[in-house]
Amino acid sequence: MKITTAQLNGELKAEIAQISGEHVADCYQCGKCSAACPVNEYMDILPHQVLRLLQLGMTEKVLESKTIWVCAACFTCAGRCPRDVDLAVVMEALRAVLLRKREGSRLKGEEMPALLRKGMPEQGIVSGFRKYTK
Amino acid sequence: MKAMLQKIRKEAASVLASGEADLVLGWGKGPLWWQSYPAFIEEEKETGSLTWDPFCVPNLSKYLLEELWVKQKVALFLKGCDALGFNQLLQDKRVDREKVLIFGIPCSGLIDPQKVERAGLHQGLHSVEHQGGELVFSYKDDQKKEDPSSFYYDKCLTCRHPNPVVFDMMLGDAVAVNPQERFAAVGELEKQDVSERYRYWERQFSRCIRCFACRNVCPACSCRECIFDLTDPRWLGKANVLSENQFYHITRAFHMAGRCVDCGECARVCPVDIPLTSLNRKLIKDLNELYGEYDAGVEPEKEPPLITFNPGDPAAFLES
Amino acid sequence: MRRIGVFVCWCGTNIGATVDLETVMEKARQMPGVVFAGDNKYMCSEIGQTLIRDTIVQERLDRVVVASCSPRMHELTFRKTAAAAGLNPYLVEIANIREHCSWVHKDKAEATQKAISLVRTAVAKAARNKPLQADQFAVTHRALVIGAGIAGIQAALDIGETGFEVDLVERTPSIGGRMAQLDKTFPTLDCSACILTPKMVDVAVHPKINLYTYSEIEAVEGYVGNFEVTLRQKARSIDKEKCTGCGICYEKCPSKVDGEFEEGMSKRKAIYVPFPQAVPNVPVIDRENCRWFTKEKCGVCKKVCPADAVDFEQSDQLIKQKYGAIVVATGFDLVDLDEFGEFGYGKHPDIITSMEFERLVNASGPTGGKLLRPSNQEPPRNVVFIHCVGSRDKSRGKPYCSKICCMYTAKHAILLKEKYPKSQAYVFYIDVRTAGKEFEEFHRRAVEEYGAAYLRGIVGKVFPSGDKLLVNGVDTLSNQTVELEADLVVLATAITPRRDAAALGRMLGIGTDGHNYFVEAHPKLRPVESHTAGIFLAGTCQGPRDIPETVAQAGGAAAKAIALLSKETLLSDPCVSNVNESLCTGCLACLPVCPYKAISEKTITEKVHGQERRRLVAEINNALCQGCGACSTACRPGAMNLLGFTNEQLLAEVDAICL
Amino acid sequence: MSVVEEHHLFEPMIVAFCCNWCSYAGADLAGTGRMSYPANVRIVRVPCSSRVSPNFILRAFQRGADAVVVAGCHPGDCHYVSGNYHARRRFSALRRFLEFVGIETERFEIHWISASEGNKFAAIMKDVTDKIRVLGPNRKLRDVR
Repeated sequence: MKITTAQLNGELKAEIAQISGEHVADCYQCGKCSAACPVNEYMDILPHQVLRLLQLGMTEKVLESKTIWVCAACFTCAGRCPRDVDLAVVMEALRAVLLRKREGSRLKGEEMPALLRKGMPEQGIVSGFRKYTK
Repeated sequence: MKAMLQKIRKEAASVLASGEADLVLGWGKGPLWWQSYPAFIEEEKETGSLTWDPFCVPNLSKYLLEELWVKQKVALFLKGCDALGFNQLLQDKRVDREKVLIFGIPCSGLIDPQKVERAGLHQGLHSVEHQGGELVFSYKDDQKKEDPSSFYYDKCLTCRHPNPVVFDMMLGDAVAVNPQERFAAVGELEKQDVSERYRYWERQFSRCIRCFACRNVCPACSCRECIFDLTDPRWLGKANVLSENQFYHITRAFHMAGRCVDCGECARVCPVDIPLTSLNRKLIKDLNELYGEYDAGVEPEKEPPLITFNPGDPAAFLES
Repeated sequence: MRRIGVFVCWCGTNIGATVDLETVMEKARQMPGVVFAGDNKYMCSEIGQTLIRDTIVQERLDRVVVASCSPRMHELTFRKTAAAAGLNPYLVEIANIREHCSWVHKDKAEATQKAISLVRTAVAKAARNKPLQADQFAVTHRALVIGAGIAGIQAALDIGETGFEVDLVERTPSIGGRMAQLDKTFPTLDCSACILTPKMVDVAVHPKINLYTYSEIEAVEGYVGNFEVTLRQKARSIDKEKCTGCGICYEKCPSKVDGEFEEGMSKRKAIYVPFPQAVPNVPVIDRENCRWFTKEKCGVCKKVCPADAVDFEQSDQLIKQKYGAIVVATGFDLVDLDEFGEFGYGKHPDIITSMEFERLVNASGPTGGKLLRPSNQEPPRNVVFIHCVGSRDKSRGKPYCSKICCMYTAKHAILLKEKYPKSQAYVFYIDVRTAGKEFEEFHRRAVEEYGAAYLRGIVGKVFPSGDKLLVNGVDTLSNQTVELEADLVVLATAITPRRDAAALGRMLGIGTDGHNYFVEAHPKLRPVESHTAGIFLAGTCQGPRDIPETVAQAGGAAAKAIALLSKETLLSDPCVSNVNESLCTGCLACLPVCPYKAISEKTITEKVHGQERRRLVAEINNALCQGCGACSTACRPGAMNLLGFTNEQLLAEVDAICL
Repeated sequence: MSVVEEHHLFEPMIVAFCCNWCSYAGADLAGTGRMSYPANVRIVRVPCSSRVSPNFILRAFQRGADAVVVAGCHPGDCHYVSGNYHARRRFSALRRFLEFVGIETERFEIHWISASEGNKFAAIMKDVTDKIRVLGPNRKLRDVR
C-alpha cells in the first residue's frame, strides 16, 4: 500500500482526530506506549504503529486490526506518553468509527444490572461501555 | 460637655501662660448655633473664647502646615478622626511631631446641622449640648430634649476610633466604640450592574463644581502643589465637563488609596453632596480584601499597601 | 517651534511590502513640528545614516524620528548617527513600524493607518524629548565568578591572565564541579581528572585569583561597574594555614554520611574532603552531622590532628566586596526521578543514573573503578542504558533535549566493553544526536567496534525479577516487543538548572526562562551576556551543553568581562529619574518603591517671605537609578519624572496614539 | 455569521502599555514570528509596568480608547526586580475601582507576557480586540468636546 497525498489528509483521519480530540502528529514514535502496554503481545500491530499509521493516513489498515479490540483501555500508555498523546482515547475513537458505521453498541444499558448480579466487576462494565458503545 | 469645655480652656491657658506653646488651635463659637469655627489663640486671655459643643467638627491638624513655619510649638485639640488625620500628615512628613502638643478629646459623636434642620428644630435655636445621654436644644425661652442617635453625622455612626490614637494628654476617659458597618453603601452599589452604576456616578460627578473643598480639607491631600493645578503637563482640564470631573475624582480617590483615614470630611464639606466616602471606602475595602487589613492613620510607621508588596500577592485579574 | 525630521525605512520589502510608505511620509509632513520627511531602502545602512546626518545639518533639525524596526534593534545606531551630526542622541525617537506593524498586519490599508499612528506618536514624544547628558562613573577593576566548575575555572583563569583581580566563589568545599565527578570525557576518552586537575591547581596558585570555597552569595547590590556583593564564607572549622592535608581526621571520624560527590553511593565522614584531588585539599566539618556540633560529644578529629588545625570556634564570615563584572557559572542539577516510577529508580540498587555510573567506573569512586553491581558487588554482564529519561518529555519532565546524554551513553557503552570484554550493552534510544566534531564517529565506534546494541524505543517498564532486572521495551524499527534480563540499568537523566537558580537570578537581577535557566541577552547575537549589563553567563546554568561548548562560552564570557574591566569609566544611562524640588513635598512615598535604593532624603533651605525655611525633599543618586520609573508613578504631585519617559512625553504619546 | 463578524462594522481602538524588557520584546517576537493580530492595538513603550500611572489609563479612555491593556513581565522576572509587584497591586485596585465607577472590566486588562511569549502576545491582542468588538465602543470617560 503506497502512501499518497490523498491518504495523508484523508477525511477518515480528520474524523478520528475530531472524535478523539487528539493530535496524532504530536507523537514522535518513542515506543513507550507499546513497551508499557500490558497486552502488547496479543496485538497484531503495536500501539505506536497505530499512531504511525494514523499519521500516514493509513486508517483502513488500523480499523482492520485486532489491536483496537485487544486494547483494554487501561490508560497505561496515556499515563506514560512524553508527548501527552492520549492513545487510549484514540483507540476509543477508532472503535467508535466502526461501531457507528456497522452495528451500533454491542452492550445495552438495561443488561447491566443482570451482569452486576452475576458478579461482573464494575470496572469491567465501565471498560465494556468504553469499548463497545458508540 | 461643660466639664470638657473647662478642661480645654484651662489647658489652653496653662500652655500659653507657661510658654510651652506659642499658639493654641481650638474652636470658637460663631453667631449662628451651628457655627464652631477653628480658632487661633496666641494670648492666654483669649482662651476664654474657646468652645466645645457638638458642632466642633473641623479637623485642626491641617492648619499646622502653615503655622509650624512661624510658630515654635503649637498646641491643638484633636478628636478621634482628627487624630487619624494628624497621623496621616505625620506619615507624609508634613508635620514635625516635636513641635506639636496634642490634647486628645474622646468624642462621642457630633451633630449634623442638616439633620437638625430636617427635623425642623432649627427655628430660633440658640445652642445644642450633650447632657447625660441626651441632646438638649435651647431656644430663647424653652428647651427640648431629644435622643442624639438620629442627629449624628453619618461619619460618626461608623467611627472606629473615637478615642484619639495619638495625644500628649487625654482630656477625658475613653468612650465606647461600636461602629456600624462602614461598607454598607459600597455593598449596595456593588450589587448594581455596571451600566446602572455608571449612570449613578455620572449623576454624582456631573454635579461637581470643582471647588476642590474635598481636596483642601483632606488630611491625606497635603501636596505643596497639586497635580491638578499644573499646566505643563496638563493632567486635568479646567473645563467643568463630566469627563474631566471623572478624571479628577478617580485620580484623587486613587491618590488616597491605602492612605485615606476614612474621616469623612470630604463628603461632609462637599457643597453638592457627592458621596465621596463611598469612593474612598470602595478602595479601602478592596485593598483590605486583597492585601490584608490596613488601618490608615493608626500606625504612621507602617507602609501603606500601594508602596509595598510581597511576591505572593493575589491579583484581581487572571495571571496566566 | 520644533524642527522634526521623520526618516522612513523600507527595510527592503519587510516594511515596504505591507505599508504604503509614500502616504506615511505625506501624512508625516503634516504633523505638528515636522519640517522634513524622507525615506531610504535601508535606513540603518551607510547611505541611510548619511541621509540622516546630512538632513540634520541642512534642515537644522532639533528632533529626529526614525520609522523603522524595533528600538531594541537600532535605537543605539540612530542615536549614534544623530550624535555624529551634533544632535543630542536623546532627541531621537523610533517608531516601530516593522515588528509592531508591517510584519503583523497583512491588510495594506490597515497597516498604513497604523504606521501613520505610530509615527504620529513618535513625533509627539520626540517633540517633548529633552537633551540628556550621560555622565561617567568609575569601574571597579575586579571580577566575581560564581561557581567553580570547569566554566567558572576557565572564566577565572582567562580573566586572571589579563591581570585583573578575580574572586572565584564555590558553594561546595572544593572546586571542580560536575566535571570532577566524571571518569572519562567524550569524544577523546581523556581522563576527566587529567585535564581538569591541572586547571584546578592553576586556579589555586594564580596570583590574581582569590578562591572562596564553601562560600555562597548572600546579597548583590549596585550595577555594572559597581556591584557590591556580600559573600558568606561558611566556617570550615579547619584552620587552612595549619592543615597539611594528611587525612588522619577523616580516617578517625566516627560519624558516616551519604557522600554527595559519590551521588550517595558511598559514605563520607562528618569531617571530609569531597574527593582526593580536591582543591583546596583542606577538609570541612559538616556541622549538621558532626557529633561535636549536634550532641557536644566526640571531638576525635581535634585530638588526633597532628597540626592542631581543627578549630570548632570558627564562625561564618560575611565579606563585602565591590566588583566591576560578574560571571555566573553555577552549573546544573539532574531531574528529579520521582515522577518516573516506571523505571523503578530507587526501588532496586542496580537501577542507577548515568552520573552514578560515572562514579562506579571512576578510579576514585566507591568501587575503586571496578564496575560492580551495587546489589551483589558482582561484575555486570548485560547492562541496559535508557536515553531521554525526563528529557524530551512534555508531560512529566523537561520538554527540551539535554544534548549530552547520547554521547556520554555511547561513552559508557565503550567503557563497559573495555572493562568487561564479555559484557553486552543495550541502548534504548529515540534518536541518536551526535552532532559535534568527531561525535558521530565516536558513536559509530561504540556500535561497530564495541558492539553496543542500539534498540529504537524507550523502555516501558523496569522491574526486579530474581536477582536480575526485567526490562520491557519495544523496537519500533522492527516493531517487535523486547524483554531483556539485565544486570544493571543506567538511566540517562535530564539536565536541569540548579534548584535555587531562580533565587540567585532574582538576587542578581537577571531573568530566568520557563525552566529556570538564565536567559541570555540574545540567543544568537549576544549568547554570553545576560539582560543586565555587567553580568555574563557561562556553562550549563544557561542551558544543556557539553564541556567543549562550556569552555568556549566561559572564554567568551571572560572576554566580555575583560572588555568591561579594561575601561576606566563607563557611560551611565541618562534616562534616570529627576526631582522637581519645587513640586516635591518630601512625603518620600517614592523611597520604598525604588528597587535600587537610589532615593534618599535631603533637607534644603529656601527663603520664603524673607524667612529662612528648611524642608525635606527626595534626592536621586543618578548612578544607582536604573530608570524603571516606579517612583514617578508613586509620586502624587508629579515631582518625580523619569527622563526619557517623562509624564509629558507619555501623556503626549497617549494623546497622539488615540487620534 | 459568527458573532464577531456580525459586529464587524465597529473597529475598536486599543492602547497597550508594554514594558520594554518583556512584553514589548514579546511583541517584537510576535513580529519576527509573523504572528498577525488585529491592527487595532497600538503599543506605548514604557521601561516597566510600574511606570504606567493610572492617569495614563484614564487619559487613554478620555481620548477615546475602547480598551487599555497593561502588559508586564511575569512576577519574579521583572528586570527591575519588583516593578511588576507594585503594578500588580496598583492595577488590581484600579481594575475593581473602575468597575465600581461603571467601566466594564473587559475594557482594562493586565497580562504578564515574557520576551519569549510572542504567540501569547498575539493571542491576547486578538482576544481583546474580538471581545471589545462585541462589547462595543466606549462612551464612558470619553472627553467628547
